[in-house]
Amino acid sequence: MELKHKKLGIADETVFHMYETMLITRRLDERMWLLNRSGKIPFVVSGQGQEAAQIGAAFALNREEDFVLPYYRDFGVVLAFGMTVKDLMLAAFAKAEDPNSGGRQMPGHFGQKKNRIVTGSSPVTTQVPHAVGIALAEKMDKKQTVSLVTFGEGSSNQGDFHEGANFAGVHKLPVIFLCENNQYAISVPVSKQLASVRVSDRAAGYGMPGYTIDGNDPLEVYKYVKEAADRARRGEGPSLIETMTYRLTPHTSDDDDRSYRSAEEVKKAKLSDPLDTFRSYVKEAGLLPDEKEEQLEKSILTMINEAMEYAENAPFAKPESALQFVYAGTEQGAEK
Amino acid sequence: MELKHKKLGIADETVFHMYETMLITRRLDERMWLLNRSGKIPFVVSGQGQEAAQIGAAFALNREEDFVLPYYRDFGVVLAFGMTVKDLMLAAFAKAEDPNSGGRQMPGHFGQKKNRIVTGSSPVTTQVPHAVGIALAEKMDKKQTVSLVTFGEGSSNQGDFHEGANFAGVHKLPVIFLCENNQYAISVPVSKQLASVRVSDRAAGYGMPGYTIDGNDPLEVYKYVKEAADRARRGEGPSLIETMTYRLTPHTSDDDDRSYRSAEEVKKAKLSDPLDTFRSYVKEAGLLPDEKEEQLEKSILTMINEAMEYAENAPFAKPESALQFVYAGTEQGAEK
Amino acid sequence: MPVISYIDAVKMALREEMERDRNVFILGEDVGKKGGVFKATEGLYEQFGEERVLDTPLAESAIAGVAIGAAMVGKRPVAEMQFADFIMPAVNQIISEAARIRYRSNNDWSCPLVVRAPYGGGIHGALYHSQSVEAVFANQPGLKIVMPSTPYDVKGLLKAAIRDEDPVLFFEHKKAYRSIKGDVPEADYVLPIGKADVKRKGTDITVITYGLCVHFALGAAEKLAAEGIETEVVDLRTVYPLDKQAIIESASKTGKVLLITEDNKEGSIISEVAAIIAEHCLFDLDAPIQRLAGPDVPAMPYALPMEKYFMMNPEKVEKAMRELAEF
Amino acid sequence: MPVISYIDAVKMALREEMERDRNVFILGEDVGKKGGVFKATEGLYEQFGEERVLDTPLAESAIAGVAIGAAMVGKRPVAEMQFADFIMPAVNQIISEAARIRYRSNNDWSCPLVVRAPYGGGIHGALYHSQSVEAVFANQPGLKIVMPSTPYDVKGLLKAAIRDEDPVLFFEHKKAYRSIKGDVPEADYVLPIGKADVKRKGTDITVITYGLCVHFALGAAEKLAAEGIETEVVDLRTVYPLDKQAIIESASKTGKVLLITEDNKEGSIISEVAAIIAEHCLFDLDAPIQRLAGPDVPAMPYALPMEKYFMMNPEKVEKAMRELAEF
Ligand SMILES: Cc1ncc(C[n+]2csc(CCOP(=O)(O)OP(=O)(O)O)c2C)c(N)n1
Ligand SMILES: Cc1ncc(C[n+]2csc(CCOP(=O)(O)OP(=O)(O)O)c2C)c(N)n1
Ligand SMILES: [Mg+2]
Ligand SMILES: [Mg+2]
Repeated sequence: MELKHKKLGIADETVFHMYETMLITRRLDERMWLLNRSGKIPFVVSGQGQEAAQIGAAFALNREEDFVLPYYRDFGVVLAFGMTVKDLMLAAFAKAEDPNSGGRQMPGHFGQKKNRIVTGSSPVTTQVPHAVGIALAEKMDKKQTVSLVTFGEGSSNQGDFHEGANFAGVHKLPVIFLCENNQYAISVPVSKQLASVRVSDRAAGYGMPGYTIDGNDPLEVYKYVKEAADRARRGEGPSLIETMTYRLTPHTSDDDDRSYRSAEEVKKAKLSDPLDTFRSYVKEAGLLPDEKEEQLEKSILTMINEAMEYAENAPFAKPESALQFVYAGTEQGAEK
Repeated sequence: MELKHKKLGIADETVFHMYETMLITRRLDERMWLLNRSGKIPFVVSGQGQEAAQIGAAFALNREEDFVLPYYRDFGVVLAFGMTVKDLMLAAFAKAEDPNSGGRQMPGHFGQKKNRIVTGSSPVTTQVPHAVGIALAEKMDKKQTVSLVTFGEGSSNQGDFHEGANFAGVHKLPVIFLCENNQYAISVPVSKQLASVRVSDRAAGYGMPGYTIDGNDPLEVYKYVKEAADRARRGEGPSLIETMTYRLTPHTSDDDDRSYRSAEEVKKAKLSDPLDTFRSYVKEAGLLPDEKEEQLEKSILTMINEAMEYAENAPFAKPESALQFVYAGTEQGAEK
Repeated sequence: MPVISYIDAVKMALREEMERDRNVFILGEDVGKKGGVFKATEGLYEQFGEERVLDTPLAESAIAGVAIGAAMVGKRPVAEMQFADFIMPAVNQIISEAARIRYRSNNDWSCPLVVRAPYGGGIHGALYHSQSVEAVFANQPGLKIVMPSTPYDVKGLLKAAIRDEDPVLFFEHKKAYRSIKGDVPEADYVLPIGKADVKRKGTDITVITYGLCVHFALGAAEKLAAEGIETEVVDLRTVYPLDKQAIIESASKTGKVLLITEDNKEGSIISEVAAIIAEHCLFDLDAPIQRLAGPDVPAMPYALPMEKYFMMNPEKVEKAMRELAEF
Repeated sequence: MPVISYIDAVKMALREEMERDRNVFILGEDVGKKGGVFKATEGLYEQFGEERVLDTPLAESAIAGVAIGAAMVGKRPVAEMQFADFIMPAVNQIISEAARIRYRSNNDWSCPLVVRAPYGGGIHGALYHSQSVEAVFANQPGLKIVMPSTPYDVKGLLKAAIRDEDPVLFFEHKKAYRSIKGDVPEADYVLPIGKADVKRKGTDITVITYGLCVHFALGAAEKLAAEGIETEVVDLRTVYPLDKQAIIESASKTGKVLLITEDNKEGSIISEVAAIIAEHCLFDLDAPIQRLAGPDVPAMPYALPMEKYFMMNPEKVEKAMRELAEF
């Protein structure tokens, strides 16, 4: 049987690189929880269980040219797009050097212009029309870039999802709407969020193709996002892709999920942990011999340790720098 | 061949009453334009071409118990729900006795509690979640009432449509979402409004049935709205019905539609003017002998004349009554 | 009288009102099974069932809009916005609809709605979980905005808000939730919306403020009192429409006024307070009207040093009071 | 210098900026083929094509949000809200996003966006086509709000807004559109955002206002001048953030200040102006700071007598100026 990635025309080293990025994503995420639970960082929002969707999608894009508008769980997306572990540690510790916000925003609020990671906020779904606007601008300039915007299934109930998707549909803009359906919006299960069975049922209402796919398989996600990107570049407009995942952690470090879901349910979901299944895949494909794996884990551990140490010791922004950058030309600080 | 209304189980006198209401709606609307063009009233917003949808929908409901949340073109709906020609004339002249707003709002901003016509505003689509909230309240109280909310196809692109429809779908609420698709949102044709082919394509995204039907046939509209109301009363939740119509007049008395659509297009649409086709139907059904028709036209003319005269001579609200009713207990006027 | 926390006063008021009137119901994100992200509605889902404590889809405009619809036909909805910062998608429903329903229908319809939302900073919430949003709404006749400072006021004012015939925005300071405790009667009582409350009488200077800052002012007032400076602390409680009379009275009495808000300064609640005083008590003033507020930057940063720099605190308040007293 | 109308100045500025910079584009409801419901964009669709003059779906949050996205990658979008009243669905995008993009990204991203919207009453537009909405936004650092009074200012300020590196709300008084005419150079020029303009020098009283009311004040000033009372008329032009220095200067000079807005009084732009004066010029004042504004009711009614009662007009302004002068 031909291996799936071969069928999709993905090179071996790319698959390895996908696995590597996924592993970094997970190990970094795990470390964040440790740092939080040991009182070193005040807040964590986590993407465990959603890495396959993130990595599969990001790798299907042109990571030198396309834009991503990630949401708060998207370590995988931003790492694939060039943000470093150190950058993310700096954000976790809220240090001045944090490229996302200089320590102004909570972790998970990504943004890095040089990597075309578009600055995001907390109110969910506001990024959806932004992705559409970026696509519009790029199309005006006859560029071939695509915007990928991600969001949770709960967030697909916001008006901005509807308005943005319809706008993209009318103007046939190169946008990929990627829903990471992890079954919950904080405590509210999908059955109380969505009147439709699937988020992708909404695509027809915006004149775009919609797909619901296995979000635990990065290659499956790659395939659909790649096709969507190709369509977009051919001028055939936007696509909606819903990746079915599961949020393996509580909503954030402030949440206790035992009040609204059972331990069994979470345990069962862990059986299809995307990291495990993808690891099996790359192993079976012969791309991850044991010693290479060991080495990989080790180098990631080192990278995370070094980043952590750097970030922990890095300086905070000066208190009064809170006055900077209200408007252009306020480098000297706004008037008090 | 059995007559359509018989097949639907609609009594002859109801069909006549539907025609009568439709005729009043049209004649009143025409009079409003005359009054506007002769400088007697400053503003008209018109429903010509959409009467069949309005009348068909309203008559399919329980007009003693159900709630309607009409939009500005819905003379037909509010007349069917008990608002009088005099009431509407008082609104057109902005007189104190206007039950909609005491002359505070523009014409077309309906509201009359005693007839369960829910007060509306200008920002489009805000009424959609209200309809959902009313249905929720009625369901909590174990009542059997249905809420009918209407809106244009352009307005179905607002976030409030999406959020309201999804809420109703999740909670299986007795709401009927009736889109009067008249092909234009002011100057913007449906092709630039909607990415989907039909508004009803959106229903699946809210887990409700969706239909696109002939909005020029009041009996067809009756049928679908009746079925939707029955489903709603059985606890089976909301429905989305898109009625295909055409806006026969400019957007409002302030609009000149020649800048964005051709006279031919309008002329062509007039060939399926719902008033004409329904008139033919009731005539063929033997429900409108010539003398009865003549008499009907005459009595409507009289009714409109009297209402107009009354309204024209009715007093305005006192200037300082602008201070009343900001909060409960401000009958004496708000502080200046 | 039991001593309870600010958030327990919220919960107590909600429970008692739901027991009193079956038309009262709660809707919002995570308010049901989870009992709210701050636990303000804890236990209510169990007691009143999911029909009266609704976990809604994640859509604030629908939360407000659905609540408005229900209120128009006789319900008493209490809508929760998970954070005040996330009220923004509901602005159209609140301003264009709730605030105008009575007026536009010439008193035919009304909208007895409460929107609760936790606001305020100092909890490491960064730009979008720390904001004061009252100034956005404090220019809309038809709305009332209540911002209580103590558990006692929370209970009495939240009950009054639920019974009010008009829409009320009820902003609860999230840093006060657990840090502020006080006596709260178990009995039923309401406090008047639209009335300020003199939390401390004094003759030398007046501090007018609301929310968490009331506590900073009261603390500083004690210190100043030890030095013989008597501060009058006026708690606005309702920040819109303002209690002009109470403002004018206290300002005229001491002639030295310090206004405090945690919000940005320009265009804030205290700007209107200053304008009222300047209009009515100019010749009674012995010092310029002082305003102490957050800096005019979009919102509070996450990193602790910057957050502290922005956030109001006892030291800043005491310093400003002292300066005014010495003027 | 040709004399043109206020709305023609809008159109001229748009056209010139679109000719100057191919990144400038327009989006909104009916702005294309129809040229806007007020005809502010007339002819631009024909000149620049539908790619740069987009008729959007009826969805204000998308209009703002899409414009923000485009602005973040280098475009200069000019979004039209058909009426200022209908900006409310876009509040979340404007306040949570546009205003905070530079700050939250530590200057990495920016949002050079213009949102144009016709506001104001006296045109028989009733509750939802007459409103002044600036107070909703005039408390959000990161935003600028420009409200010009004359065709000359319209052109210079709209051009400045389009070239500005940050988001600007540009509110145009719809009653001024055709009723106000004035000299407008054909040449390119910009006027500084953030600066008030003394439209008339005077020594006895100061009137500070903006928009249509500037004309009422200038008219009344002429009448009073005939009686020997010299009025200084300060046109704020930018209502957020305010030009404190200009306000303080004029208030200190005359010592008698009347503030005027067409908006409701409580929580309005002039409240902040009053607060600034009360903070900085208290001892220079010879009279209480007067505010003349619309009544605190939700919005202007439709029926003419009630509309007139609400709406600001030359008579009300003259009366208030006279009273202040006589104080
Ligand atoms: C407008 C808005 N309302 C509420 C919140 C609070 N909130 C943060 S995340 C979240 C749930 C999001 O659920 P979903 O979209 O499914 O994404 P997930 O967290 O499950 O990945 C909520 C309610 C918010 N951030 N923004
Ligand atoms: C939120 C909002 N934006 C803009 C407007 C201005 N406006 C009034 S009607 C209209 C077009 C509505 O089109 P549609 O929904 O198709 O209804 P139709 O008028 O065609 O019946 C617009 C843009 C408005 N009333 N509300
Ligand atoms: Mg989710
Ligand atoms: Mg239409």
